[in-house]
Amino acid sequence: ETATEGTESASKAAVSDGDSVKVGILHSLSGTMAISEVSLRDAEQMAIDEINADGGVLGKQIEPVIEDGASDWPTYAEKARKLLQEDKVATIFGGWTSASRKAMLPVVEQNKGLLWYPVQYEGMEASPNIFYTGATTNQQIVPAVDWLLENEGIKFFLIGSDYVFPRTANQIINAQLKAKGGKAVAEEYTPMGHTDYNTVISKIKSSKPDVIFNTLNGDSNVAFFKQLKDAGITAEDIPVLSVSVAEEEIRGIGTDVLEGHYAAWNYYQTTDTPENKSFVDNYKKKYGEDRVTADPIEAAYTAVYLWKAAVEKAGSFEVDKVKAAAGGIEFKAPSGVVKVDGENQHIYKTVRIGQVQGDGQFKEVWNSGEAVKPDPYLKTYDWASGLKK
Amino acid sequence: MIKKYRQGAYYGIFFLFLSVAPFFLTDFRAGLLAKFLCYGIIAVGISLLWGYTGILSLGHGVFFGLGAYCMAMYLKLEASPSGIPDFMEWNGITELPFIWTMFKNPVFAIAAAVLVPSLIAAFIGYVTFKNRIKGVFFSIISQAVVVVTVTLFIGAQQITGGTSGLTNFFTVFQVPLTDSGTKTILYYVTVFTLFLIMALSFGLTKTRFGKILIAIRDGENRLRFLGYNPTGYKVFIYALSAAFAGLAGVLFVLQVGIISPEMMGIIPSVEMVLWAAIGGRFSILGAAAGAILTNSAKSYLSESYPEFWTIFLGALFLVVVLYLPNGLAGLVEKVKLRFAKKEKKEEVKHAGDSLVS
Amino acid sequence: MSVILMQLFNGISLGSILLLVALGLAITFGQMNIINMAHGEFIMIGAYTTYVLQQVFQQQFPDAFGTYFLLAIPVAFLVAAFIGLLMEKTIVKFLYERPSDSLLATWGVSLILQQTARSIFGAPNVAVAAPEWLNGGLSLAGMTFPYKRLFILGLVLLSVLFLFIYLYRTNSGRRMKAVTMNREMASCLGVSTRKVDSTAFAIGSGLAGIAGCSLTLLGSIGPTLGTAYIVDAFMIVVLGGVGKLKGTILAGVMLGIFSTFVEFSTSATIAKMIVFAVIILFLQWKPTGFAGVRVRALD
Amino acid sequence: MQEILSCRNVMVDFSGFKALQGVNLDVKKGEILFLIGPNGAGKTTLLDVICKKTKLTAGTVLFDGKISLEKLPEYKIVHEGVVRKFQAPSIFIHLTPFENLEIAMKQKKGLFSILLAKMSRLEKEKIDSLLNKIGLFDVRNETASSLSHGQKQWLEIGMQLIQEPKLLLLDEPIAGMSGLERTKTGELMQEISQICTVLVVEHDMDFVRKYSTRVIVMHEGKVLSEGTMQEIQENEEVKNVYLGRSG
Amino acid sequence: MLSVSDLKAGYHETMILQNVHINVPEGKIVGLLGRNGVGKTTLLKVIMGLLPTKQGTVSFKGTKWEKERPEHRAGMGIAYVPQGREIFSDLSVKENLLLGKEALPKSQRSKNIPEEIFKWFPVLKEMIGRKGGDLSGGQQQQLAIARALISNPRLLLLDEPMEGIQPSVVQLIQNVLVKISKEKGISILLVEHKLDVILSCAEEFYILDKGRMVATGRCDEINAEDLHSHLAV
Ligand SMILES: Nc1ncnc2c1ncn2[C@@H]1O[C@H](COP(=O)(O)OP(=O)(O)OP(=O)(O)O)[C@@H](O)[C@H]1O
Ligand SMILES: Nc1ncnc2c1ncn2[C@@H]1O[C@H](COP(=O)(O)OP(=O)(O)OP(=O)(O)O)[C@@H](O)[C@H]1O
Ligand SMILES: NC(N)=O
Ligand SMILES: [Mg+2]
Ligand SMILES: [Mg+2]
Repeated sequence: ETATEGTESASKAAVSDGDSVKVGILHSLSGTMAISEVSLRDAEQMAIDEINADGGVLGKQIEPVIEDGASDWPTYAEKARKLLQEDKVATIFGGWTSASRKAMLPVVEQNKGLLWYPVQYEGMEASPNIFYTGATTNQQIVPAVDWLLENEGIKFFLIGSDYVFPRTANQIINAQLKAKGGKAVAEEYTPMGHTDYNTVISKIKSSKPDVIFNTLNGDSNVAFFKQLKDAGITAEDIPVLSVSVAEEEIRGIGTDVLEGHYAAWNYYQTTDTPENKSFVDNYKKKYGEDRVTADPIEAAYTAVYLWKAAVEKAGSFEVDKVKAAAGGIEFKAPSGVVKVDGENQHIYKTVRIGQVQGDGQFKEVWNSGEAVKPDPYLKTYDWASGLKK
Repeated sequence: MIKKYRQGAYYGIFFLFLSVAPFFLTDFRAGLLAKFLCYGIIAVGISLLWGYTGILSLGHGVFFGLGAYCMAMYLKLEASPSGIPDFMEWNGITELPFIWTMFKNPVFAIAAAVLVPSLIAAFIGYVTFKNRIKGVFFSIISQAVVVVTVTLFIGAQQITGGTSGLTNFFTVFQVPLTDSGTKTILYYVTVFTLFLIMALSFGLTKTRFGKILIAIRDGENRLRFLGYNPTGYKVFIYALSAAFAGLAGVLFVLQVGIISPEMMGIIPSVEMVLWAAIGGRFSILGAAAGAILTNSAKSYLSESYPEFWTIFLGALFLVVVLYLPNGLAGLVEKVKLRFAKKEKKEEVKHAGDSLVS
Repeated sequence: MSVILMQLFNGISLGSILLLVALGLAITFGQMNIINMAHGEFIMIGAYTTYVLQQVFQQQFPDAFGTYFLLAIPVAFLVAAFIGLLMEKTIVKFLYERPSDSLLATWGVSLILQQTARSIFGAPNVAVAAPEWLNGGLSLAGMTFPYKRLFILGLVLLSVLFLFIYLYRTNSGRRMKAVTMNREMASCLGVSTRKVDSTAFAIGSGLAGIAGCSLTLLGSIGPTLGTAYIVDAFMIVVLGGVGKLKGTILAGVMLGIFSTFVEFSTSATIAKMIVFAVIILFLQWKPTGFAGVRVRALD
Repeated sequence: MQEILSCRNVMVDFSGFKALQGVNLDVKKGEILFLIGPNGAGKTTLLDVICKKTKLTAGTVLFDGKISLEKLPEYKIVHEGVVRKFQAPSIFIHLTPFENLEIAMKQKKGLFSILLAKMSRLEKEKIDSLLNKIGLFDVRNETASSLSHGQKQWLEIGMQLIQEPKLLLLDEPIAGMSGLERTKTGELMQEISQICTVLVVEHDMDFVRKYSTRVIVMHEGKVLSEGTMQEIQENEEVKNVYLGRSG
Repeated sequence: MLSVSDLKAGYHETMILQNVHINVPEGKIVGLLGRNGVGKTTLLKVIMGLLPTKQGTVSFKGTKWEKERPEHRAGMGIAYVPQGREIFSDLSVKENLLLGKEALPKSQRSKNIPEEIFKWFPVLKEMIGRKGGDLSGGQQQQLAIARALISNPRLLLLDEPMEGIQPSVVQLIQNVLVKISKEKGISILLVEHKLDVILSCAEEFYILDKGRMVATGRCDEINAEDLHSHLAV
């Protein structure tokens, strides 16, 4: 054996034998991230089952190899390597946190593998071996800030978990606010898993913002919103716009607590498309009436179909060919029509701002009308030129 | 005498196995084994510190992490053609911070990887042990150190890479890291390092110094009244085990290609103690083997049962700790005794025989 | 001024929560020397018990929904205590003479319990709605004191009182301390060590259950709920001086107030670092915690 | 005779309880001085103060006319040659008797000296002969945890002797020893008093009578009286508080 | 009261006691002599239930004991003063004494300490609030004896109870032992190295050597040869 790790690119060896093709599914099934990621595994499994029932891909049944990232980044790297080198999967669907993606990135690049990453993130990245099916910043954060400036006020309180996504997001927001006459009255970070927001709330009270821009992740949202409500701050007083709170999280936080607050996503369970109706129905049928769909779930589901479409267009499971074929592919996703941008391997998505209703669902209060072209480096925004490429 | 040979034989078998293992394993599995060997190095240090000296550190992840970060900084710089690591650029940093500049030199990086953990351990150890902080109080301090360090590394993401840590390296000394030749060399370097560390540790336990360690465990105050100042001894062994962990971090990063604050957190720190416990904390070889076996089991279980592996792993910990108080090494001892007993039958001790007469 | 008062209240409130979480450990760890890493999972059990009870009330007795939470407290206690009892009888009882092994074995238990919860209740968080009467807060001089926090404060006071009486005023408490100090001798005096052990461990676990029940008012309910609290809880018991209830109380409240004020003037991340660094320094000054005492014995 | 140890006005206060209330006492070089007194008189506390296990509240402990022991850490006091046997046997139960003696042995006890230490033949002979003397030669390689109470006492005495002390502090050395062993201990004490001074706390009056050169009686944290055993026995006050009427 | 026959016991694989027999009649004080390490403590531990028997029987008040746990035996009326005192060091003197009542039926576990105890051990009254671990050696030993007496035992196992106690109190304790065995019919098994103590309060004696009972008889008939060959005095 010579040259780089697994030069015998995974894709080549992976495919042709037998009448099935292996794909990897790599999410945290244990540890703190499992609360979010298990549903992504479910969504991907559902898409695979549907495709298999429909005859598979290129006549082959998809055989998922499931691995647990265990909420630990080096484990993601290890499992990704295992999927590519040992199982020789044709592609991997996986990850949630940006850290997990950053850990898998060198592994997929060095092994010439493929990764589909389904969660909104901070941008500033475009690996040739990754397809990003969640929103990048100009498909979520940037329009959300614009909308808030227009509708809610100019004084922003920025609260986020202390890691790369919120910090980068807030850099962007700061630049954008500066350019557009808004102002961040405070920028607060709390460690992952933080549970006591009383002090942050005291700070909110004393800085009197018009709106709170929330990039908290996971568990912390529950504590934050419950305690915000107890402190007597309602959505009428100071609305919160969140970018990581979806239907799944609402279930864990409690509708009464969230009612009236906003979120920015590309998809809601209530999104009105025919594809979504059957998607929600199927999901509930498969996993239980009490389950809900949400943006990352939809993005994970969509990822599998986009991969299928690219493979079929390429007529091959080989990574290079799939990548080459992917550009321009369109898919009628539950969130509307999405299109793969061949250049940066992100997808065109419609931006939607929703408000939490009494039934725990979102009501769309604004949308971008058409699918927005992904711009992970914010090259097309003047005010963003000061930010690092 | 026979006992001595037997120990030698165990070590021989162990290293023979490690030397030939790559020939029977896929690249991926050999890579995993290499990683477990790094863990073995940590476990040896824990055996010295905990098993022999009775100091339970719940914070060795920090030392491992520091070693790993030192090495990773060098690798990251080698992988940054612009001279500034990518994550710094995202954070708007335009000039390489001073502490990073020193890590352009690989010798410095490796030296730092061993020295930084041991100096920090020596410092923490000195103030803590001097103030006679013992037992759980020390363990809690070591845990607090973990929290402080991890929070610091996450908070200072402009220079540490934050939660994501450091990853995406390409070469070491200009040689591609992913070359299978490089991998093979690194594997044998790790085996050799483990060998040196185990030989050193085993040797130490056999000296008078080793007996002092046990005496500290049994009752360090008594030792004071024999004219010893236990502080120096405890600091030394704590720093030594930290150095081992740091060295393990170097080899880890070279082979695994990522280090993140998670890896120095509470969970990995407790797991490190578990490795030693499962192998047998009172045995150097046991601890090293424990690290390898525990992690093999973890990999195997998580691959076979991605949903439920934590249940099985938890059950495994439980069973080993409950039924094998001295770990696998203790089990080997027991089996040996069983055999010996068959020959000797029940011993009747003539109590009082040996007394003054 | 009112900001300072408010922060003081927040500090005491945080302290009371930390204390509640640590109370069970004050028994299982402080008194029995079992380093129970699964303590967090008993908190989780308490939280899920509350959740289940909520579901039952919502479906069966929607009219009485306002009272479910009051019922949840004793039920959470009992369920957690029962599981604690099982754990004592099957696992912990082998570990009394080896405290550091108890850490490792209960670590295994914690892994098992987390995954079991995930299998039963699903991976995503579930929500517990507070009863109507706990919503809102007491307005005083322009400040709002949330009822939930006041309620928890009261609950903590009650638990502390109960524990205090149990430990220092009852035969049972004395037996427990005797067994921990010298198992063999206690049994030679006629103390049934097995019974004492199980009772004590069950009480410790039950208190964790109560903590879990209260935490549903403030935060998330998921399989990993307990992990967020476990380190703090140990920190408090140790900081107070292992086995000293008064110290534990003091440590909990001080830690709450201190970190609240530091966080207010810095950030949560920096506060966390400073608080833990101060703990390290504090122990240098008082190597056996707030209420720790020097013993006459040599080692 | 010259004083090897002088306590001047030594006081110890345990958060309110005055265990020692101004003890003045001299130990002369080469004597076997017995310290007796009722339970709780403060004998053990005084030994604790001398070897720094307990910090004194006031006063001074002068060793060899020049060294103030209260200012030294415990281990340095040992280096000066003041060695203490505790009331309850305190040996290292996971080491063998041989190893216990090996680390107790008079030697440089700093980290680096110990790291480099190698067992010399001389040292081994020294340990072996002491093992013979204390009757533990046959069990020298068993872990000390399996020794009986009496055996542990002997081992600890051995650990004190092998340090070649100048001043040996013994707290109830014959507690738990049977008749023969008591005699052996007494003889051993006399033997070593040739080369070192011995300060013994003991309640066994026969033993005191037989081996003391001088006796000091403590009561309620103070020195009550001193003299030969003969004198002490006649002292009314001592009879009252300590010996009892019939004994 | 207590009778042990053909007993074999020890630690793990090592057998310390061989064919040991001993009889403690009701209301009598029996002395057990033997050099260091011959197994006296081991025997008491077996009787108390702290060590298992390998062979032979231990019976108390006519019932044979198998695997009863120590607390059960204590409840049947045995009290034990172990070698090394085993005081609960973090508990107060009073709490230590109250623990002595654990062997009594619930109704008799009142919170007061009988005056008798303080009459015998006045020092304990002074120290009543102090932590057990802070007491001096001799005070602890007195506490251990008091703790055993407080449970009104039928059989008292004493392992070198006079160690570290001042002569006047030793006198007193001897008198107390004799008195309670006479008046209350308590049986006492007394392990003691000091021959004069045995001679002045015990009626019968046993000598243990190398794990075997080598001599027994009435104390007033104790013979010098036995003493010499087994105790070397
Ligand atoms: N840490 C402490 N706190 C409170 N009181 C103490 C402490 N240590 C000792 N004492 C008390 O000080 C007094 C002296 O104790 P010490 O042990 O010196 O007596 P002693 O003369 O050695 O008695 P004995 O002959 O019984 O061994 C006793 O009354 C004891 O209760
Ligand atoms: N825990 C133990 N494990 C193994 N052997 C032990 C243990 N305890 C005691 N022994 C051995 O058992 C023998 C008898 O010990 P035991 O304590 O019964 O003696 P004893 O007659 O009470 O002596 P002493 O008068 O010194 O107290 C001794 O040889 C001792 O080495
Ligand atoms: N990409 C995120 N949300 O971490
Ligand atoms: Mg004393
Ligand atoms: Mg004995």
